[in-house]
Amino acid sequence: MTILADKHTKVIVQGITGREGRFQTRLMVDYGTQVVGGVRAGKGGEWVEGVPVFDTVSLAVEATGANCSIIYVPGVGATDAMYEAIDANVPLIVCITDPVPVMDMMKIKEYLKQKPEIRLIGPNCPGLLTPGQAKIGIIPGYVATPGNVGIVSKSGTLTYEVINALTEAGMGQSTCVGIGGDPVPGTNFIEVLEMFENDPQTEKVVLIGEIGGRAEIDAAEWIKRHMTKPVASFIAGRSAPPGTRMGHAGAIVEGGEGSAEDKMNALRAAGVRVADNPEEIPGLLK
Amino acid sequence: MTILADKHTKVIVQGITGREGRFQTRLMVDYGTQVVGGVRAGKGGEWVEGVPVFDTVSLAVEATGANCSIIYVPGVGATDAMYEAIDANVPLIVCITDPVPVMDMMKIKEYLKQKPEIRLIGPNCPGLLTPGQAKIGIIPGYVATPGNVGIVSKSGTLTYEVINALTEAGMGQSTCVGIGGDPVPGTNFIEVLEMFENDPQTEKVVLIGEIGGRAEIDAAEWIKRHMTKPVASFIAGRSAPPGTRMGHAGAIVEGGEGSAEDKMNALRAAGVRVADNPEEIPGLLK
Amino acid sequence: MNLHEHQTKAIFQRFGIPAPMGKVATTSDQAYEIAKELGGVVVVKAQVLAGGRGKAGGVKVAKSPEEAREAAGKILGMKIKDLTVHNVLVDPGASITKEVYLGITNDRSSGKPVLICSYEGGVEIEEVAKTHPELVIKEPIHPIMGLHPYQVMNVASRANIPREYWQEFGDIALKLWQVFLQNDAVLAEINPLVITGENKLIALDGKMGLDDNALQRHTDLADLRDLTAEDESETQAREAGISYVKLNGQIGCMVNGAGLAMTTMDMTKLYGGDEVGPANFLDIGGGAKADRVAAALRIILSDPNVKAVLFNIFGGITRGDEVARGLLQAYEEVKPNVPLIIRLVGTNAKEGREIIETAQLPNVITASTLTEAAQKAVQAAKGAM
Amino acid sequence: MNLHEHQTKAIFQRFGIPAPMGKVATTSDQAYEIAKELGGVVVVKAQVLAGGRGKAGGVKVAKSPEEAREAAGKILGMKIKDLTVHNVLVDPGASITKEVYLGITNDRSSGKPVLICSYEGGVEIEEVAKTHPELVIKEPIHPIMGLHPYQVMNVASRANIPREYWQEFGDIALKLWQVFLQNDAVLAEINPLVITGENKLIALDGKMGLDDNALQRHTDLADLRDLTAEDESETQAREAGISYVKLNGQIGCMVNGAGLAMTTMDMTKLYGGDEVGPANFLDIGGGAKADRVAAALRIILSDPNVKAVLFNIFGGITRGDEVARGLLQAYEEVKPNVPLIIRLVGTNAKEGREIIETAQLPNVITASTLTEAAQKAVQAAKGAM
Repeated sequence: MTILADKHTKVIVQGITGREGRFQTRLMVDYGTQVVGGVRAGKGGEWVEGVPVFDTVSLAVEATGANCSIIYVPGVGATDAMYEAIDANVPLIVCITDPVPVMDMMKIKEYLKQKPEIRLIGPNCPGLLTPGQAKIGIIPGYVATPGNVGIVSKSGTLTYEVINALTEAGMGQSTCVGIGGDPVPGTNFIEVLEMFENDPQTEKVVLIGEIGGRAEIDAAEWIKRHMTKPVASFIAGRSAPPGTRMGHAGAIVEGGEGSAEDKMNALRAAGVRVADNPEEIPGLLK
Repeated sequence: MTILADKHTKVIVQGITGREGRFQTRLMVDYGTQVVGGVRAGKGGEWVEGVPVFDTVSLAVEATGANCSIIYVPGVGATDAMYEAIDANVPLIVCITDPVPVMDMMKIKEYLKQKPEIRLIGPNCPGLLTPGQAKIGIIPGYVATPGNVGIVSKSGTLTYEVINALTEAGMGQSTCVGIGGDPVPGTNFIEVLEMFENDPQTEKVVLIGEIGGRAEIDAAEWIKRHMTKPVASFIAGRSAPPGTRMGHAGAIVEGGEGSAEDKMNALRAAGVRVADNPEEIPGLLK
Repeated sequence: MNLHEHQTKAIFQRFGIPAPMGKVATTSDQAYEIAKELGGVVVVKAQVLAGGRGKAGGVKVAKSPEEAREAAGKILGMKIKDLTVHNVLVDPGASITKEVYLGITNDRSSGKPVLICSYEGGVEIEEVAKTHPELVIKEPIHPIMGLHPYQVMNVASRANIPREYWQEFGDIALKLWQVFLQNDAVLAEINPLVITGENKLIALDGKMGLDDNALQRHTDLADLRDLTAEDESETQAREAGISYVKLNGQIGCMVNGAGLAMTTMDMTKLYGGDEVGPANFLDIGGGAKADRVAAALRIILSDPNVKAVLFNIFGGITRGDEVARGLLQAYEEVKPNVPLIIRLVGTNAKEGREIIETAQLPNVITASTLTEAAQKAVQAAKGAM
Repeated sequence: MNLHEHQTKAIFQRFGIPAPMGKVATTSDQAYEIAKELGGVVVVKAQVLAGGRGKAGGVKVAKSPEEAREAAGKILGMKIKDLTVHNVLVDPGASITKEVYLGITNDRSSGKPVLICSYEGGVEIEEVAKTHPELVIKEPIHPIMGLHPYQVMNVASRANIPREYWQEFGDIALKLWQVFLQNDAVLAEINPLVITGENKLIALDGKMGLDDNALQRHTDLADLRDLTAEDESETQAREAGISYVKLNGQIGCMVNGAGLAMTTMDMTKLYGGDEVGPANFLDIGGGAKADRVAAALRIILSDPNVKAVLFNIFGGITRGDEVARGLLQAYEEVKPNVPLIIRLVGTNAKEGREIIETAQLPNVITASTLTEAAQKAVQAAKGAM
């Protein structure tokens, strides 16, 4: 068993006819993900990478029985795409798009409170990878291998590094979840940690954080109270100056809050093994 | 037992310092209603008709333990007053104000879906009267007398007529509920009928409707399926021409829908005794 | 409150909906000048707040300024459903490939606005809804979240709008939602939304109804009310704060409360049968101050059909004796020459009736029940006929 | 993206918030002219995107045009927190009875905007929050429903604003919410909101931060960006679509992905200690096309402090051999004169490394782990110092 997605997950791709959507669809299909349809209003009836395109999410869901949607719609259209998937009651929605305005995300999060059965991951995230079963997003499939380490991360390429290091150390992964580096993400660390805690396949967990906000500190508090499985962590941005945004919309130390040190200290106090260097992670999990 | 309100109901008056609010507060207090406070931002600390005024609903609720709010705030301010009462989790809110824009009401109704524990009555309604116990609104108290007839109505003065006729015929009332004549009322016929059906004190029910919309037809369908107590009804507006609004925002026959005849027929088909003349109502309940 | 086609289309334009629009003429010479200025074929359209304008001959195509003058001459002054045409809109002609219906209104049952679209437009949407309900696409709009762009594509898809127009159609539908929302409309309708010979979408005709309850926050819109399109007495009533609708019967009604006012009308009809009925709906509002009663009485009596006036006042807040004194004062001011049937109920009703009876006014009859009052009014009206 | 005081106050005025505002001067003569035009006492204020302006001497009161000229002469060209002052705002003077803080920002934890008010304004709100948290009133705003008028009265009550100002205060707070909402701000702050000697409320100073993620729908606001307030290299990077932040260290970093870019910085600092550290944050984005790599390389090398450049590219989508060829091409174009440490990971990383090693470029060092790469970069930078 894995969390969120496996080989039975039926995926539709919103924005499948765009450059990015088309390219990523091929990679997902190649990995073996069950991509059952795509959506682009006005292009219904076309085919992309062997996948049928529908005009609307409801039509796609109706025709394919999809239970997951991944969004590559660029620009402000991503917000509408999320509402379309939410209103069509797609239970798992992954939004890769960056940038999404924070006000849009605050509204969507508020709206989702009425639909607790729907899980939104992202935006501005690399998506999910359940090694050997499903790649729903842009995490490169070949670096991963099935196993018992669950990964949850705010970062993209830094996660690939850690997956790579684990694979090279002979430690496979259960599911890798990129929650994205936005200030108001669809899913937070704690929600994924809880899934890992309850997932029989996952035996160890890696949490990859960065400067900005207090999500890692909240996660540390949760880990202290509820987590029985060992957790290792790396926090990026120790050398970043305060008051300056580092790439991700959420990666900023503001008003004395969100520094890497505070986060590392909180995690250590919760019994998490914190790495100085992401390459140390496999060693900390042994 | 009665529905919605009784002598233990603690009421605050929003808009207590206005002309109407002040006047109606006196009448409610005189009737014996437990008016425990009033609200008007900026006038906290004053007293009106022996009732202490607070700056906000939360302060008033905190200080008095009120479980009901009645709104006399005039104009568009009524919408904000409703949100204030809703957000302060006042379980029973009665809005007397007319007019309230229909878009505001649609938003409020949607918002209230997240707070099923809150009941909003009105706007544009005469409020509630539980004879001998509580007058929460503008229904003249002296025409009523305690008894076993429950009344639910879209109209104000027409309701007073019926109460008067019942009282003169020696038939007392359990609770009289004016739901108002707006197209999107906070509470509809069915919700009140259900309360009457479940209220041991109420043995007979009067439904007073009028042209416009299909609330009476929906009510007829509900009565047919669920109501065990006898219901008598009067529908106003048989002589109104189609396409013209008759005073109430909702009182209009449009697109062939909402005529008095259709409503009367639907009610008759549901076993309701329908009066040609409101003065017949007491006779129909005997 | 309903808006004229030209008012609606001016709002459409302000919100970016393509709505070709000429100018309004009140004389046939003006129509000639506008047609000349526009050049080419024009359409002369009666501006009247009633449906069925086309069938009534209120819309004419003119190929020259002279023809436009002639058409305007025929249309101006015409009566359409009892309403006199005071203005015509002289619009540039458009080539029409297809007529689509697009509108937004409120659905009372669900408490939500609803977007309605039919690829079979140009006719009354209610007709299509009856004969071919499957051709009428309805999309509910979340009152708080508003209309999402994806929903509009859903509608385009379900309504079978050709794909090449989806973008333009979606854009117009989203703008129509803004028109609806920002003006507190209860109806915003494009009928027909036309696909032109040049493959463009344009709003050829438009209709808007505004929420009277929201006019308090749209004073600019309230000013758009066309006083020539309603009975003068209705204008006077509104200015006096009285809710009044003129009808065709013989018994003037003065009542407090909308529900009771309708009921009073119904009673005169019930007992008057085919011969006699209500002359108006009138809700005088809370209380019954003398000046307001006098104004209402004047308005009722300005209708020459009125043969009797029925007062039906439930003295709830106001006491019956006060109401009675108000009535007497109004009587003195207006000096009506038709019978007045007065029924007072509620607080101090008995005292009120005594005051009126004591005054011994000519033509004043009191009654204690609604039935009695209605029957006496019917009798009086018949007697005066 | 942050706005200057004068830009913020111009927006405030557009939304109806009373914000007395003079004009912007870039020379002391201009300041003289503006002061003359305004008459009376003026305040000359450095327009710089940094806090602590007052303490640094960037705000001066001038009682005459001559004094304004003198003040502007002192402030213009001044450095405040590393930023040169290019503009001053010459504002009319105001009498101040009381300074209040009023701001809206986003609370990341709750995912909601929050209205913050303190009757003790005029100083840094973070300071008040630390020393007297009970004086800082916070009111969460429902992201969908927005700020309700009643909430503002709640805040006025809790913040102990004198009652006579509630109406005005509420009006300004609701308008500030519109400023925040309609501009997709992440911060909209009035500090101080002043009660004047004439018992009026005015926004004496204002600050706005905009959501960079939302600038796509506010092109007018994007144009307000003050390029003189940022490093030229940052402007170039943004135009090339590269995320770049200049820092003070010696090792230029070129990385794909924000998280990995921060980590690479951290590693140079970890192994460089107090002597050597990162010269920049740079996320080159997905893939690594030759022209983008070349642009990034030029930007990094434009910093004279840079003694070595560390490439750290995780070839996820892009294959390592392609990245390597892109790097070689960029190397040819830019011809860097400092050591380049290159680490390629991911797809075809080995092939990529071989391509680079085969090219035998002077000053190019390859590494296979992040640790190795960082250590080699630190060594190279120290060697060049």
